[in-house]
Amino acid sequence: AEKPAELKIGITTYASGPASVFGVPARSAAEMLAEQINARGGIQGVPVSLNFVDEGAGVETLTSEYRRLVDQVGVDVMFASISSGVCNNVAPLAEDLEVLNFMWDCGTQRIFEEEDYDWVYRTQANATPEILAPLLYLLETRPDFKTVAVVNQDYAWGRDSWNIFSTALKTLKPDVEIVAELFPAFGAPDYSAEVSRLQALAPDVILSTSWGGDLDTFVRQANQRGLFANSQFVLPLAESSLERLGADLPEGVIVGARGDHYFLHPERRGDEDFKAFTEGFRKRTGAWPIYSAFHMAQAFAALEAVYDKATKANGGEWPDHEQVREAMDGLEFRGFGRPLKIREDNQGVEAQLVGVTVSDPAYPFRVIDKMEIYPAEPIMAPAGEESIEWIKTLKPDFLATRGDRFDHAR
Amino acid sequence: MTLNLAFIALLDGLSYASLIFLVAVGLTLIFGVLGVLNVAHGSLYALGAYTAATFGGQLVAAGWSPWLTYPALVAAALCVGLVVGGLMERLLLRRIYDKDPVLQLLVTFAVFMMLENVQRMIWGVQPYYMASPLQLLGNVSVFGINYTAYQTIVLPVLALAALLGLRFFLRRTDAGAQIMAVTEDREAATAIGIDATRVYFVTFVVGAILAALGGALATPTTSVVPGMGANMIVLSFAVAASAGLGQIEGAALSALIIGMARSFAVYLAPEFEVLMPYLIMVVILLFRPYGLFGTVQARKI
Amino acid sequence: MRRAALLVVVALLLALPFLAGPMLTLGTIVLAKALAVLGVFLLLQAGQVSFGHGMFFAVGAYSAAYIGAAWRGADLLVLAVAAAGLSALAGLVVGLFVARYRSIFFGMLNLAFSMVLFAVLEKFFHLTGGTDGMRIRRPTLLGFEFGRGSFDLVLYYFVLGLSLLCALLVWQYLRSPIGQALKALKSNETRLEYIGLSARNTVLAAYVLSAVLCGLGGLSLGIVQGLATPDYTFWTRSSEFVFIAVLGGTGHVVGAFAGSLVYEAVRFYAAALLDDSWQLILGAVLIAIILGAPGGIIDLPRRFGLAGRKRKAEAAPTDAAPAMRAPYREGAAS
Amino acid sequence: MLTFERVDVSIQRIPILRGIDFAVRERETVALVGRNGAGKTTTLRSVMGFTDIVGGRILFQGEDIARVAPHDRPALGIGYAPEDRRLFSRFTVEENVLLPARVAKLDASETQRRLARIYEVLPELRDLGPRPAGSVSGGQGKMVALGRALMLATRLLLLDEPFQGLAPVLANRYAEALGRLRDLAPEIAVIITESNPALLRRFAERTVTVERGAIASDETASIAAA
Amino acid sequence: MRAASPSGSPLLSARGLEIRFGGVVAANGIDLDVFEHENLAIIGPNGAGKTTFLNICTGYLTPQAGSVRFEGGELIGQPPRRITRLGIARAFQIPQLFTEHTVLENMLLAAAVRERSWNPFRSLASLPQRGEMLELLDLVGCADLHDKRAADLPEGQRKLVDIAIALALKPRLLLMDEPTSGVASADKFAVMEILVSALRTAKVSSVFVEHDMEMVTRYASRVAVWSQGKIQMTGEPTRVLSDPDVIRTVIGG
Ligand SMILES: Nc1ncnc2c1ncn2[C@@H]1O[C@H](COP(=O)(O)OP(=O)(O)OP(=O)(O)O)[C@@H](O)[C@H]1O
Ligand SMILES: Nc1ncnc2c1ncn2[C@@H]1O[C@H](COP(=O)(O)OP(=O)(O)OP(=O)(O)O)[C@@H](O)[C@H]1O
Ligand SMILES: [Mg+2]
Ligand SMILES: [Mg+2]
Repeated sequence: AEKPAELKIGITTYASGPASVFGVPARSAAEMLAEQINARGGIQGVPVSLNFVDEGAGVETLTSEYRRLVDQVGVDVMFASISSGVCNNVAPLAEDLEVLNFMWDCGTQRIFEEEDYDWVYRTQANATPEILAPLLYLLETRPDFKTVAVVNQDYAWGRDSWNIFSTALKTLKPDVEIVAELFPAFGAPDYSAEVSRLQALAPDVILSTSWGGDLDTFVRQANQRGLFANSQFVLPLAESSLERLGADLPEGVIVGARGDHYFLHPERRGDEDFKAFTEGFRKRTGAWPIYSAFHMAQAFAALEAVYDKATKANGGEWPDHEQVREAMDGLEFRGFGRPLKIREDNQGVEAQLVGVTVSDPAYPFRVIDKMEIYPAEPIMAPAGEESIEWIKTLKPDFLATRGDRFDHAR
Repeated sequence: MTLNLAFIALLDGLSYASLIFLVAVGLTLIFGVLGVLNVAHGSLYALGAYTAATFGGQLVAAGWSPWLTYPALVAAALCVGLVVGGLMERLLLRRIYDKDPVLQLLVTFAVFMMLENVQRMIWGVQPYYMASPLQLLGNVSVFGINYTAYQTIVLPVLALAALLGLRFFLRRTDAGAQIMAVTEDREAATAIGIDATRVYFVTFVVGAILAALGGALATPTTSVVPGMGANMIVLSFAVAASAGLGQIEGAALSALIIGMARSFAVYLAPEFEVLMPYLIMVVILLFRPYGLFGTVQARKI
Repeated sequence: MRRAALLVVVALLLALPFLAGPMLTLGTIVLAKALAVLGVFLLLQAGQVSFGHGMFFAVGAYSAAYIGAAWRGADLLVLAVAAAGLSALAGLVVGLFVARYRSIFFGMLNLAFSMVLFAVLEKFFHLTGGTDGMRIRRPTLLGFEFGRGSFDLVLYYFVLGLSLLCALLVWQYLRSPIGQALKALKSNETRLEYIGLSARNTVLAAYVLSAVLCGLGGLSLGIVQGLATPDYTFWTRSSEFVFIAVLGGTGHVVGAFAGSLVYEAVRFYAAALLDDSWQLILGAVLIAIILGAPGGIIDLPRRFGLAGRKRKAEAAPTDAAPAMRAPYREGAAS
Repeated sequence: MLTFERVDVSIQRIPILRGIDFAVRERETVALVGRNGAGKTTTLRSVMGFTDIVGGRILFQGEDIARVAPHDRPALGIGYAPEDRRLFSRFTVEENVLLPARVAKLDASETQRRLARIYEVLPELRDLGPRPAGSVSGGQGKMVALGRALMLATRLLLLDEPFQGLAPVLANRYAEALGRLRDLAPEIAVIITESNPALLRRFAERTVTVERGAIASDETASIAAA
Repeated sequence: MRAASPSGSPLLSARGLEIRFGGVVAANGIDLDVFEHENLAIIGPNGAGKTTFLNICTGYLTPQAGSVRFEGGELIGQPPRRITRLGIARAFQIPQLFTEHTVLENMLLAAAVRERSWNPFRSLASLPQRGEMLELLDLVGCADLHDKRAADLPEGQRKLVDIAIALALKPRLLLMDEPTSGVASADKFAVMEILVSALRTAKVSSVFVEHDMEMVTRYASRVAVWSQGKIQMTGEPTRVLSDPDVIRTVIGG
């Protein structure tokens, strides 16, 4: 096909509402990456252009906007979205409109387990490995715990992630007692009651998959009242809160990053492109990149990779949309972590990085140490299987799953 | 649940109730006097929080004594209440007092949306936080459970002070009597020399200051984030409606009930925690259709 | 003159698919919401503001989801009838509780009920799909299956027909004695009782009707989106309906459509233009309309002297409405 | 002291008063009579600033009253007892009577002096004092409204249909009260609207008749003759 | 209309009504019968409990003791709408109108409820009772106001429209609370004249609270005198109005 004047990308992200703590950094990352790509001459010589949609504007506006971008602006690819709810909405829409859609950040594992899609791909992992990795890490570092409590936000992610975690725990370590399942309201300003109850119970482990302001509030209130002293905290999404929490997050907390990314990634931190990204980002926004920014980078990496591959397959000619879609099968690409692969169910296969917090004089906030990067395949449900059912079939030898250990090199 | 735990739950409920009371009482006041259900009340809460975090943060960063963050909280609330509340009343609400109340609701909703946006333009999307007031006072220990003195002592005391202050103001002072008169009949009040326009202004600003103060007082314990106003406003609605309209004491009682219900739910039925305000509202209204303290003012026939 | 204007509008609506092309779905969304707004509009006639009608919206959408899941390829007509029936039932059950409440208590009790439903939909995620909601598969119409392009068109006309029909019904209802009694309730409930009519039943009848309208709106939007989510019962959605109704104007059924169109269009174009400042634009536009035309958008032509005939006083809401006021103010009203 | 100069008033763009033109002198009691809807109430409300005056002006002691904000007019010494009483039902009867003094920040002795005069004019208010104003009957409410107006009226008293709904005993007493007022405070000018002129016989020396928003006649002592 | 002493069975009979609000006793053992074809006037000083009596009879207030029977059926405990449907209509001391509707629409609504015209496909304006309602408005002298919004009426005319609404219900018993107070004296006798003769033709009994003794002498067939929640005396107007006690407490010397 003819090379177009530009490669148009539509991106849905949160510009308003609580989830904008992810949305806005991701947006900055996208703008930065687009500039860099265009500075390099574009993708296969075609510059990219971005069109953003605010997921916070409501799902009707979003679908209308989505349609407009595809039908009228004629975008070549959509990156949608952060919210799992929105992913559920746009996945069938993308299929209808026959537009390539990268689910660039949403985590729900169910989407590909319940439905087959031709045009929808996920350029990162899903909730299953993102929760199992911190659990493995916990079982490896604190194998002797007896009691667990959970404090999650009362919405889909909070419930689903607890479902994965607790199912795995019951399968792998049935003697553990779940002493409290607390689901405070999304955006709750106060966790006094939860903290008191947890102090009274003093569970060995406290899990929270909360994020954003909710996680910050919970951590601060818990820390102020000394809850960290007696319980091991597991916070699978805390990588995105580290810089904000500063010294309010104690040492020794297990944190995850929803994938294999971190601004001090042990395998990548020395690389030029990595440094260009993290430091460029910091210059641009004043903060280190968090996982949503890395997820955005992965979507861009996948886009570049798939156009390279499709162009090659097309004998050096610019591919049409159908050819690009075909090239997605088994696509391999690399963001700012380990290489990724698209599986036959369109799910991305991504390693997972977990570690514990330590202080580091070089940074005014906690950094992750004793990192372990888990390979993806062993900790995610195979294509075509339902995660929860698959977790129930796990055998104790699963506990032996190990990744590569890295200690923070000072 | 043992007695100890019940006591602990009581303490937790108290601090939470104090916070929502401070916000909801402003809403109730404005509603009672102006008849406007101010959706933007949530934004004033959020703006109070952001401003307090900024003021406090600057103070601490500039190396001033962290004790000064307390006056900074109050200063922030006053600023927001006077400036934003004042402008809102002067520029918008004043034009529509004689219009259908639903229209007033709509205007405040529009203001809410705009302020959410403005807030994001000024402060961005990253959560803010200002812990100095909390850390200064440290913890107290009750039955082996650590409590922050700020939440268990400062907040309830301030809420109580607000309650008593408002009661005194409305019942005992001339200004309070004027407010009550305007509340009932604006024209008749004007006919005896009351400047109803000013009363509306003052009431709105006081209500706005209370909302902002609620937000400012929340900053030491909670993250200031986009969308925090939207969450608070429904809760305030629930408190105001279960209290009975314009009922200051009612607002205190229903805030307390909702706060307690929430903290007891955390112990007894965590599943219901989120639902508690609504369940309580349903139950209260089913048994007392005009709210806890509300009375039917029978129409004269 | 007004009739002519109305005919032009209907003709435009019928021709929209040929004019707007890819924007057709926005049109369908506008109409679907207008249906729900019509329900809220109906209650506004009695001065009652519900902050919980999203619950019937959800009933409509979820009934489509459940029936679609149980019976693949269920027909759109069947879904519509089922959604109407189920939301009527839900409206009756909830209405029995809320119909005797007024002003803010009516609004808040509705809000509470819808939030309870919201929580139930999220909690029993094994049955309801939780926050993710449930898929609604593309239904057939009169036994015919449609592909995407043609289904968009079919759905548009279906929702257009449905909403025009409902608008006509509501319009007639409000002219009839029972509809007028509903309006009368706004100004003097005491007198209503003293002419021998139960204020509660008057509200209840309108409540059930409004639940059906919201149910049909929810069904329509659910099918457009292919999804029913608990989001539909969240209080923000319910208040959105109220705002659209007031924005459009409570003086005439056309207001529901005008409001819905303007609201969605402004939000859509504001979001397209400035994805991170749409709230500012939408808020400013809302305020401009309210201050410029307190009777709502349908009042605008009159404001600018465009309407030929002077409309009756009913067009403009007047100060006599104690809808959301404290009850003690009513004493002063008479 | 109060002069209407060709006053036009419209409500929602409908002309209600057309060219009202008359003057009330000091110490004078004027009856404003006319059929229902003639515009009596509207005339009084215009003095208080509750209507939009679209033409002409109202002078109070030679000054255009439009320059004084409605809420400042009572301070000029104008008391107004509206047709429909408009008591503050959440206050007691006594508080209703005292409220204007509190608003005007009268000192205690002045307040007591005026209160004493009010009780002298309206002895039955004493007993009603502690009752909530919302609970008094229709006629009792009229008395309270008069008492409240008297608290401020040092120059001009506007009474809108004060006898409506009063039992004859009370109406008589009310009329007596007005008579007493004229003796005690002759400096106060009074305008009374009334659709039943017979009751005014005893004290109104002048009758202004309003018809469909305009002055139809202005006669001195015509009622006494009738 | 000088029917002598009441005869036949009572239409409405109240026994032992008691109600107090805080310290105020507004009904203190009220016993009263209202007979067919009579015009009963209730007089009494302000605050005596006259309106309260009407409120009890129409279900607006529930007394602490006592009973009210209408054609044999108990009214206490029934809501106003039921009592209205039994045939008791009421006009109010403070007029109760649908202020956002026109005068005629106010009337038509009453007629529609009376006739149970609930067909949603028939508009209110086209009800067949339109002519009848205009006639009723004419009766109270408000025919030319029929398309005015009730909110825009002056007080006096509101009262008349309020009465017309009650008449539109075709009641068996009409209760009126100070029907012509606020109506200009030039008009009120004319209105009352027509009203009373209309009631007579339609065989409607009426009870009206009144402060104007001239109205009472002219139009009442019987008078009941209220005083501090009690009935001080009842009887034929001229006799009652010349009673020294009544003169002292109600009429004034
Ligand atoms: N809010 C309003 N909107 C429209 N017209 C009004 C309004 N208020 C009063 N009017 C009209 O103004 C005219 C004068 O009313 P006003 O109340 O002054 O009469 P009035 O002489 O006091 O009558 P009454 O003796 O019945 O009290 C009436 O024709 C009335 O219909
Ligand atoms: N709802 C109520 N709450 C408290 N007190 C009341 C209530 N209704 C009436 N009252 C009191 O009961 C007494 C009787 O009132 P009611 O209105 O029946 O008097 P009335 O005879 O109709 O007087 P009027 O001729 O002035 O209308 C009054 O003292 C009044 O204050
Ligand atoms: Mg008048
Ligand atoms: Mg009475």
